[in-house]
Amino acid sequence: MSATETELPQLTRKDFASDQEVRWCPGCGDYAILAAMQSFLADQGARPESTVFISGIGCSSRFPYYMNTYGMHTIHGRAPAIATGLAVARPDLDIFVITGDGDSLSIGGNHLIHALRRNVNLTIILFNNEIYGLTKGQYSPTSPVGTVAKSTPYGSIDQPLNPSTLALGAEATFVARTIDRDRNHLTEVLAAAHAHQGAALVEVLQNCPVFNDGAFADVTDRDTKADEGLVLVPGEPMVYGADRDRGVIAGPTGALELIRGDDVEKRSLVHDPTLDDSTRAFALSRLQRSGGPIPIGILRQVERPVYEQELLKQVERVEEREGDGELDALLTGGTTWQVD
Amino acid sequence: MSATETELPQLTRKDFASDQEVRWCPGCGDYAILAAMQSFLADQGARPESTVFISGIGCSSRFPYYMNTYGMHTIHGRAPAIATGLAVARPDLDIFVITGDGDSLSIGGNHLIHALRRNVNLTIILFNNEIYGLTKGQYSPTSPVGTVAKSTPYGSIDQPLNPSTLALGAEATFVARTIDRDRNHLTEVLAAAHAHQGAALVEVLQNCPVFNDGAFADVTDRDTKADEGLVLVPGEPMVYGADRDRGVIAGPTGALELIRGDDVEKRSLVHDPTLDDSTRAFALSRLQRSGGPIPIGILRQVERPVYEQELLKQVERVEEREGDGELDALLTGGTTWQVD
Amino acid sequence: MSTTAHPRETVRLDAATIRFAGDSGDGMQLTGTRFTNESAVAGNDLATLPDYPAEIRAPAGTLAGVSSFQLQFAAEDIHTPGDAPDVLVAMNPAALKKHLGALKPGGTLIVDEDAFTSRNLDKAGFEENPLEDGSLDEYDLHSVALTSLTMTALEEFTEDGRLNRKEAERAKNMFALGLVSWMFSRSLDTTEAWLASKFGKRPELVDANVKALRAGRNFGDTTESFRFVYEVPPADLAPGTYRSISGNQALAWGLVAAASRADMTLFYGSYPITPASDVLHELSRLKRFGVRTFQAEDEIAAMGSAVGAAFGGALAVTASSGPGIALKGEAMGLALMTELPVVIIDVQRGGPSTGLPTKTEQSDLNIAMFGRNGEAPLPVVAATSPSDAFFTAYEAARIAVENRTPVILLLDGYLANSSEPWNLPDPDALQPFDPAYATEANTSEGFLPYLRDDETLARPWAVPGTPGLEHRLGGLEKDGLGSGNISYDPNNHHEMTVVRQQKVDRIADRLPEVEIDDPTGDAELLLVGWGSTAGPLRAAIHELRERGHAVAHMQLRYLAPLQRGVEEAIKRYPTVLCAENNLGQLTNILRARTLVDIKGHHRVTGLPFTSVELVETATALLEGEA
Amino acid sequence: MSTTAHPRETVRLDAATIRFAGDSGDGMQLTGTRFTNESAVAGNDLATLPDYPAEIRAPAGTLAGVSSFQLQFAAEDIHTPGDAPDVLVAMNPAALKKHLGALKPGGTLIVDEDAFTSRNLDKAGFEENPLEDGSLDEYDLHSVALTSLTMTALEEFTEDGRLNRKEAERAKNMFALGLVSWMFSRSLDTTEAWLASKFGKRPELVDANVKALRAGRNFGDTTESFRFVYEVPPADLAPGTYRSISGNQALAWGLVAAASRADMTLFYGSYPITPASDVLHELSRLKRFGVRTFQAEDEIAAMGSAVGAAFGGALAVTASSGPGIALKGEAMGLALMTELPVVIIDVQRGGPSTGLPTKTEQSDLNIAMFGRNGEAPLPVVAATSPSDAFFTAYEAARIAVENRTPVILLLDGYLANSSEPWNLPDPDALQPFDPAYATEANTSEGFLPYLRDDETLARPWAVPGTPGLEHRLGGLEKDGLGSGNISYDPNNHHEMTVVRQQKVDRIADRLPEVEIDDPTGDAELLLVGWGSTAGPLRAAIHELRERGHAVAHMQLRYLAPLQRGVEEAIKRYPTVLCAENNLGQLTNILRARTLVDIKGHHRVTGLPFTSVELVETATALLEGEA
Ligand SMILES: Cc1ncc(C[n+]2csc(CCOP(=O)(O)OP(=O)(O)O)c2C)c(N)n1
Ligand SMILES: Cc1ncc(C[n+]2csc(CCOP(=O)(O)OP(=O)(O)O)c2C)c(N)n1
Ligand code: SF4
Ligand code: SF4
Ligand SMILES: [Mg+2]
Ligand SMILES: [Mg+2]
Repeated sequence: MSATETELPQLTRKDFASDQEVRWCPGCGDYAILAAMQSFLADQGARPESTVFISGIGCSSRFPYYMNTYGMHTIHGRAPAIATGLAVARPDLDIFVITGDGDSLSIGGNHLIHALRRNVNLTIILFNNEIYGLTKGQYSPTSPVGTVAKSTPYGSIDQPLNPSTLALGAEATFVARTIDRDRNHLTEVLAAAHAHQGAALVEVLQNCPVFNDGAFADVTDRDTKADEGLVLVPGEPMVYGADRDRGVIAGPTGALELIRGDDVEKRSLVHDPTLDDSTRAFALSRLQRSGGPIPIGILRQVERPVYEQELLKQVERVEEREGDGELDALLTGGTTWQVD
Repeated sequence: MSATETELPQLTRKDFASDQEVRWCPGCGDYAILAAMQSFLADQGARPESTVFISGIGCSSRFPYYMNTYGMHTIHGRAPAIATGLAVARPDLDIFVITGDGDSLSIGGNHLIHALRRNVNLTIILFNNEIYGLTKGQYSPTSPVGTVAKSTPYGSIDQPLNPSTLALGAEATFVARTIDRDRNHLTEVLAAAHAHQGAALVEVLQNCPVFNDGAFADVTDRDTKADEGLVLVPGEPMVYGADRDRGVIAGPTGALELIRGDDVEKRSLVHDPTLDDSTRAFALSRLQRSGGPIPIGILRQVERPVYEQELLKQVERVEEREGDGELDALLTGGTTWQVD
Repeated sequence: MSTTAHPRETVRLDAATIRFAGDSGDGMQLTGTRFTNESAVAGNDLATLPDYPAEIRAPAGTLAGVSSFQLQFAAEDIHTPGDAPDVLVAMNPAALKKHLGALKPGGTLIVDEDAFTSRNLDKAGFEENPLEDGSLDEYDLHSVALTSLTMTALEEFTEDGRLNRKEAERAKNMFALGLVSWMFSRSLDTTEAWLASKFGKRPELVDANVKALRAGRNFGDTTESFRFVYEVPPADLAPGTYRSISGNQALAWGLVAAASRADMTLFYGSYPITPASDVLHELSRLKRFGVRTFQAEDEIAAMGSAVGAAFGGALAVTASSGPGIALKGEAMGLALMTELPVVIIDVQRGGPSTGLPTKTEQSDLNIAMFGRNGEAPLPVVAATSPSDAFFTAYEAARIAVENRTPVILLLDGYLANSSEPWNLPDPDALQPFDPAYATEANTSEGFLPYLRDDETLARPWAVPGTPGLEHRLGGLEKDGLGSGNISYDPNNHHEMTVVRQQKVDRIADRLPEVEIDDPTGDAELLLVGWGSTAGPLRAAIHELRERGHAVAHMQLRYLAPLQRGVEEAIKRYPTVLCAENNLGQLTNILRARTLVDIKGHHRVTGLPFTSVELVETATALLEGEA
Repeated sequence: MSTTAHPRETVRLDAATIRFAGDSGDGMQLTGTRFTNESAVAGNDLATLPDYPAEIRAPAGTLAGVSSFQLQFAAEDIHTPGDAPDVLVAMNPAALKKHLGALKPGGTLIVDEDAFTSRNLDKAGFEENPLEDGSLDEYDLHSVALTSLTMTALEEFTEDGRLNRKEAERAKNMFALGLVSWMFSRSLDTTEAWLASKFGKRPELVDANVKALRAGRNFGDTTESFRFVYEVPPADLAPGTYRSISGNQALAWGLVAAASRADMTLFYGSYPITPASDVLHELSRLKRFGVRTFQAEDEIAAMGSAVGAAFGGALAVTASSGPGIALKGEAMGLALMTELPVVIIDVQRGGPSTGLPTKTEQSDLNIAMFGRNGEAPLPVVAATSPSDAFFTAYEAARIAVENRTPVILLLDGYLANSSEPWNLPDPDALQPFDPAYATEANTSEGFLPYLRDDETLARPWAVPGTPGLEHRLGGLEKDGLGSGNISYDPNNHHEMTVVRQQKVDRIADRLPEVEIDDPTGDAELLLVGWGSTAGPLRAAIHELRERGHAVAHMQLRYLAPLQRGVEEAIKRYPTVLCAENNLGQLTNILRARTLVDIKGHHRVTGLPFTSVELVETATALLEGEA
């Protein structure tokens, strides 16, 4: 069964699909993400044996079962920590973290921010359906104020977290948002995230037709998506709208402001996710709050040393300087004495 | 022992000091914060009986024992969650959370960000000494890269979290930084945080002479502090430097830039912590990263509904609409039948 | 239900068990619940067992997607949802495949023949169509075209566009319900009333469902294929007003009742988890009782928030299931050290780890007793039936508040989701209890927050806002003088450790003595159970006694401390058998206590015990085989 | 140490116990450690007991700030740091107040009279100066002006400004060490060498400290006040190369040795906590062995990171103490379900909750055995002495790797911080073990990750990167066919639950039979202990035998599964006494197993047992009083 190293055949999407029946509800956005991932990996020439999917708990976290790679369906919220241990032990692997909005931002918030600040080499895919799917429909940390759900029959009162905003607050080096229904965009963002050295957070707006249908209709429906979504293209002005007559400029207080008119292509800010300072990306992540469109695309993409690589380098430096450890020398180091 | 409600005597600092011997190391910055807090509460006319200090675990978290108020020295990292429960049960109380950099940003990071986004009415004082004091000197999530400490004899490799940046990423409504050694500033910031409706995060740069002496020498030493610290005054231009010839302007990418010259008073941005959009505050929190001064003062101060108040309002609205609950009616609601 | 009667004769039964099984989307839980209500209103005693997949909606037609609901209804006192069903309704091949094994030999089998397409047969793993290959000959098979009959009945709705085909098809569960209701001589009234209120805003749905329901009944009535109709007469239940109640609902209401009778604010901090979430859902609807619910960011925060709320004087409650309970241990220790009343609910499910989230188990007794660092004793109680969850919740709140201690309440997936008729108590008759907040200093020198009551060892509870009683609590060891101040003194620590244990132990002094069901007083075998095994054990004992065995029954609701009389009883009977849905957790505790060689019936299948298996084990013991 | 000799006569002792006590800032831990080393090099057997406050530096002069270090050194085989000290060195009134009670009647008491100022007396709570009020008459009191004598000795340093007064004063511990070394006829050589290497970069500090050390020795030699000097001859230790080692250090080295001998990468993910942090500190210094240490954001992440690293094929280890262990339960369950080898270390401290962070206790046995949701059996082992922590760590790693299971290793604050001479093993003699990673499919149909070894029930361990063995693990129940696929089947769940238990139980088949120390074979009493009580129990047994009692000793290092022979032994002896630093956790487990009425010696004072208390309890039992 083991593949010979010399001839690595081009794999197809099917090679990345496991034999397990996919068990999401009909119409669930998770299907599209799964399909995109399988094709993407095949297209990238990824190897199933060196690809690992680590997930938490939630509908979305069933993902690894459907991938014919190494994988672990772990416990609620802890996937980033588990993946960090794996990355430190095995920096040679290609590690994906699959998580939901509850998994990553409610119970798992702390592990997420620490994986991001450490810049562990993980591709983190956050399936944001703004609801707890698996436990049948409670509101989540991304649900808007006023959400009527199982545990909030009179409407939720908590200010939601914005995954991009939080990630930027946690020193993330790669932050992006994409949509389950836009296969091309999803694939492009996956590719960039995967290529990124360090922790990449990809938020996928994912429809849960059962408990939160249409949460992202604004940015997926034909009629509205051009006006409600701002597709970010590096090097291009931030222009949107069905008539491409809307744009974004920097306001006097640092916040971004919306403009409209014929000349928006010229006046709008040019998108640059590679800025070292994260302020602009942060400003973009706030657009929605002030009634602006939802930015779709890569908000931030910068380089910073990767945690496990630094760790290994340190080990290697020490080994070089001090010589490889010898048990004998360890035991007899320091004061010893002889009894005859 | 119970005070009569009609005559509330003006209390003094001593009235807020408990009978417990203070047990920090000689020279620890915690002493100054304690003294400032006790005086501040007395000056504010606070009542010991309605003031509560909730802390986690750490040197700093011993704080409540020294306050003659209600208090709880809880468990590591969980103080914001415990305080949230108390606030929901008792919105009438005046609740402080005392926490360390390890307590709030390492083990307690998730509870902190959730308390902030919910905007629970808590005054959170984060004693940042960039080290784990109580466990005798391991590096913390705020220790700079390269920190040589007990668990990092060859230097730390993790990118630190910046408390202000993270808080802004978590939708905080009040974010400030002050210094243990500057009693006046500390007191001013305490007053503003305390007056704030909602969650207020106050980071206090606190010296740990035993395990991390001089971590903030730049902003406390006479010679350097004017150049290394940027004292934020609302409504005033952001000017600093021993000769007040340095200032801050907005750069083209949204990041702040440093300027120097005679006219900095005119050219510098005017500080306004009340901006609804948090981008400017975020930009300020990044200043240090690009070699700029450390901003000292209130970065953000805006209003947003307070969690426990909204919760109570909802309860009251329901009680009004549906009438006060009756057990009898509860049990017999829905389908019942009679057996004779 | 083996009978020998003539076609269409009405057969009287003492009890019957039906299982509805179908795809997750087929509405089997609803169908079962409606039939339960019809039976309840008809005066039967009953018990139910819902069983559904861990996936929200596993793919249609697959084994993984099968959802089922079983109920037993009876003219007599019954205790379980029944062992093997008399009637199985299977809405598709997967449901048949999964549940046929349970059906009684010769039992009635109703299937939707429309669903037996080759695709569905394939998905369920049938090589041949069992409706055709004779493999079902031993059953009383009724292959009914449920789907097409429903569609036909609702033609007018699809034709005039009031319903689309999918909506119409979805009513097939009502057709099935109508048919089964007819079989058991049930009135459709309560279901029709329920449909009216449920779909009030869409009258076309009310009409269509009622139409399907009646069509099902009429189908039974007019076709020849059913030889019998059955009647299960009303049970001889105590007089009173009844309702049907599930364990989770009863639990929520018990908490509300406790808060109300103690005049306290109910605070409920929880993080969703199956099968505990419904308590959160229920309480969040009860805001009119002033309930403050808090969906925390995780279980640690939930437990922490409860500690904070308790410090503030609330009746503080948190709930979770296995994995979440494992996370709460550290904060439970804080509640224990600060001696604050908190009710901690564990709705147990299959473990370890994520285990079997939607299945029942009693395997968290160990973690409830021992899952905290250090010597950390807490009272532990367990509800013994769905409606008993009301009283157990009340009791847990009372013990917590009166003794200033966290209390762990164990429920399980079975009790949580199954329901039974409940003879409603008079709320005014619930004995009120008093938080007795401290309002004044308890010594001339000031307030000592740990100055204990001589008898109960409970400490005073002074809540913030009370002038003069300011004090600090914490998780470090305290001196024995009552101040609550930290002490590192060696002997003090030993004494405090012993005091905390005694405080829990002494609660037993104020509990009723344990009750033992042993009518003749000379039983050879004592059956011991705790919590949800009450029903199966009662059913087994009934059966054993019918077979002439003298057996006694002791069902524990208080697990720590044990009630007075428990150890004596165990030592008294020649043989003792402890049955639990785990590998012997209570058994070991009792063995260590009594040094009696208690035998165990220990199985974890994710399902409640059947009385058959219990009878078997007991019989083997009685006959000296085990 | 009671003797009748002439002034300045050299008295030979078999053993002596000294306690150094002073302010946290007085350097008592260092002084004790130095004296320990001198004694070790002199060939004594020895055992130490450091004891320090939970605060980093509680206020100078207060009781809370007292830090102490006790050691016993002997010409014979000893097992404990001694019960009551023969010599107490008290550097200030608070130290005297706190420790005088422990001093042997008539014992030698050395105090720094300069520290007995009215301010310090006040802080310690003395109303009168005990040096003057006659209250110390029953002791052999030596009131020495340690501080001023040190200052005088170092005058040249302060005068020429090489040291400031504070620095000079700080050398008073060296003066005290010099004096005590002289009393016990110790050479100062090792300490002088150590000072030279420690302060190498500040030669003035080397010189000053050496000067103070010698001044102390000379003071003893020249003053009249000391009537005796003592000599404790070398012990008859097995030949070999020795070093002094603490439990935490031994543990760290044992892990390094295991990784090295198994040719695996050692991954250590941990969050700091007293008293476990030193393992992290030690391992982070051992990067030259390729050790990868990860300071996680919390204990859950630490445990999680270990699971991840284990999945990747590393020798994965995590460590914590009580509160942190309570947090790891859920993730331990995942490791258990995924059957990945992880060593989980619990360096126990006083509980519950935050408890007594710097004190020792054995009260986490319950949480180690039962602190996870569901039926969640894990092997549990415990080290029995500081140096044994090396072998126990090695053994835990071996059990984990060979059986594909998390293993819990229990240490405690006492073993972690105390040290003993260690006859160094030959690393090459450590039996290597093999991770035996899967490299090929184990069936013709492909790789089945849960296809178990018939004997051990261990599953194959295929690590990512291995082509063709791709598979998914998880916390849900798995089918019994080896695929690792999810199964909700009722009987399967029961079987899997039983298999997981058997897998742990069967480890006993491959462990050595338990050893029982019963030279005559006819003991009336079996003393049972586990882990760190080995030393005190051995000392007590020695004493009991000296008194003519026939007693046997069984010290458990394997707690789950129990070794073969344990139950039989308990059933064999007429009386069994189990001594543990908790309220009876192992006792209860053994009672449930054996149904023997095992008696308990259960105390939690934050300190290891004294042999005196054990002898007392045992004697009472032997004489039928208990
Ligand atoms: C420790 C723990 N707490 C709670 C749960 C219950 N639980 C499972 S998934 C989930 C949330 C799922 O929401 P999300 O992460 O958004 O994933 P989705 O199902 O929406 O994809 C919860 C609360 C659990 N399994 N474990
Ligand atoms: C659950 C748990 N984990 C770890 C610890 C050990 N611990 C106590 S305080 C602390 C960190 C202290 O650092 P910080 O919060 O910065 O406070 P400081 O002492 O510096 O004021 C740690 C790791 C603990 N008490 N509980
Ligand atoms: S519940 Fe929602 S998120 Fe979960 S599988 Fe169904 S549609 Fe998808
Ligand atoms: S260790 Fe540091 S932070 Fe802690 S009390 Fe001492 S000086 Fe203060
Ligand atoms: Mg979700
Ligand atoms: Mg700190």
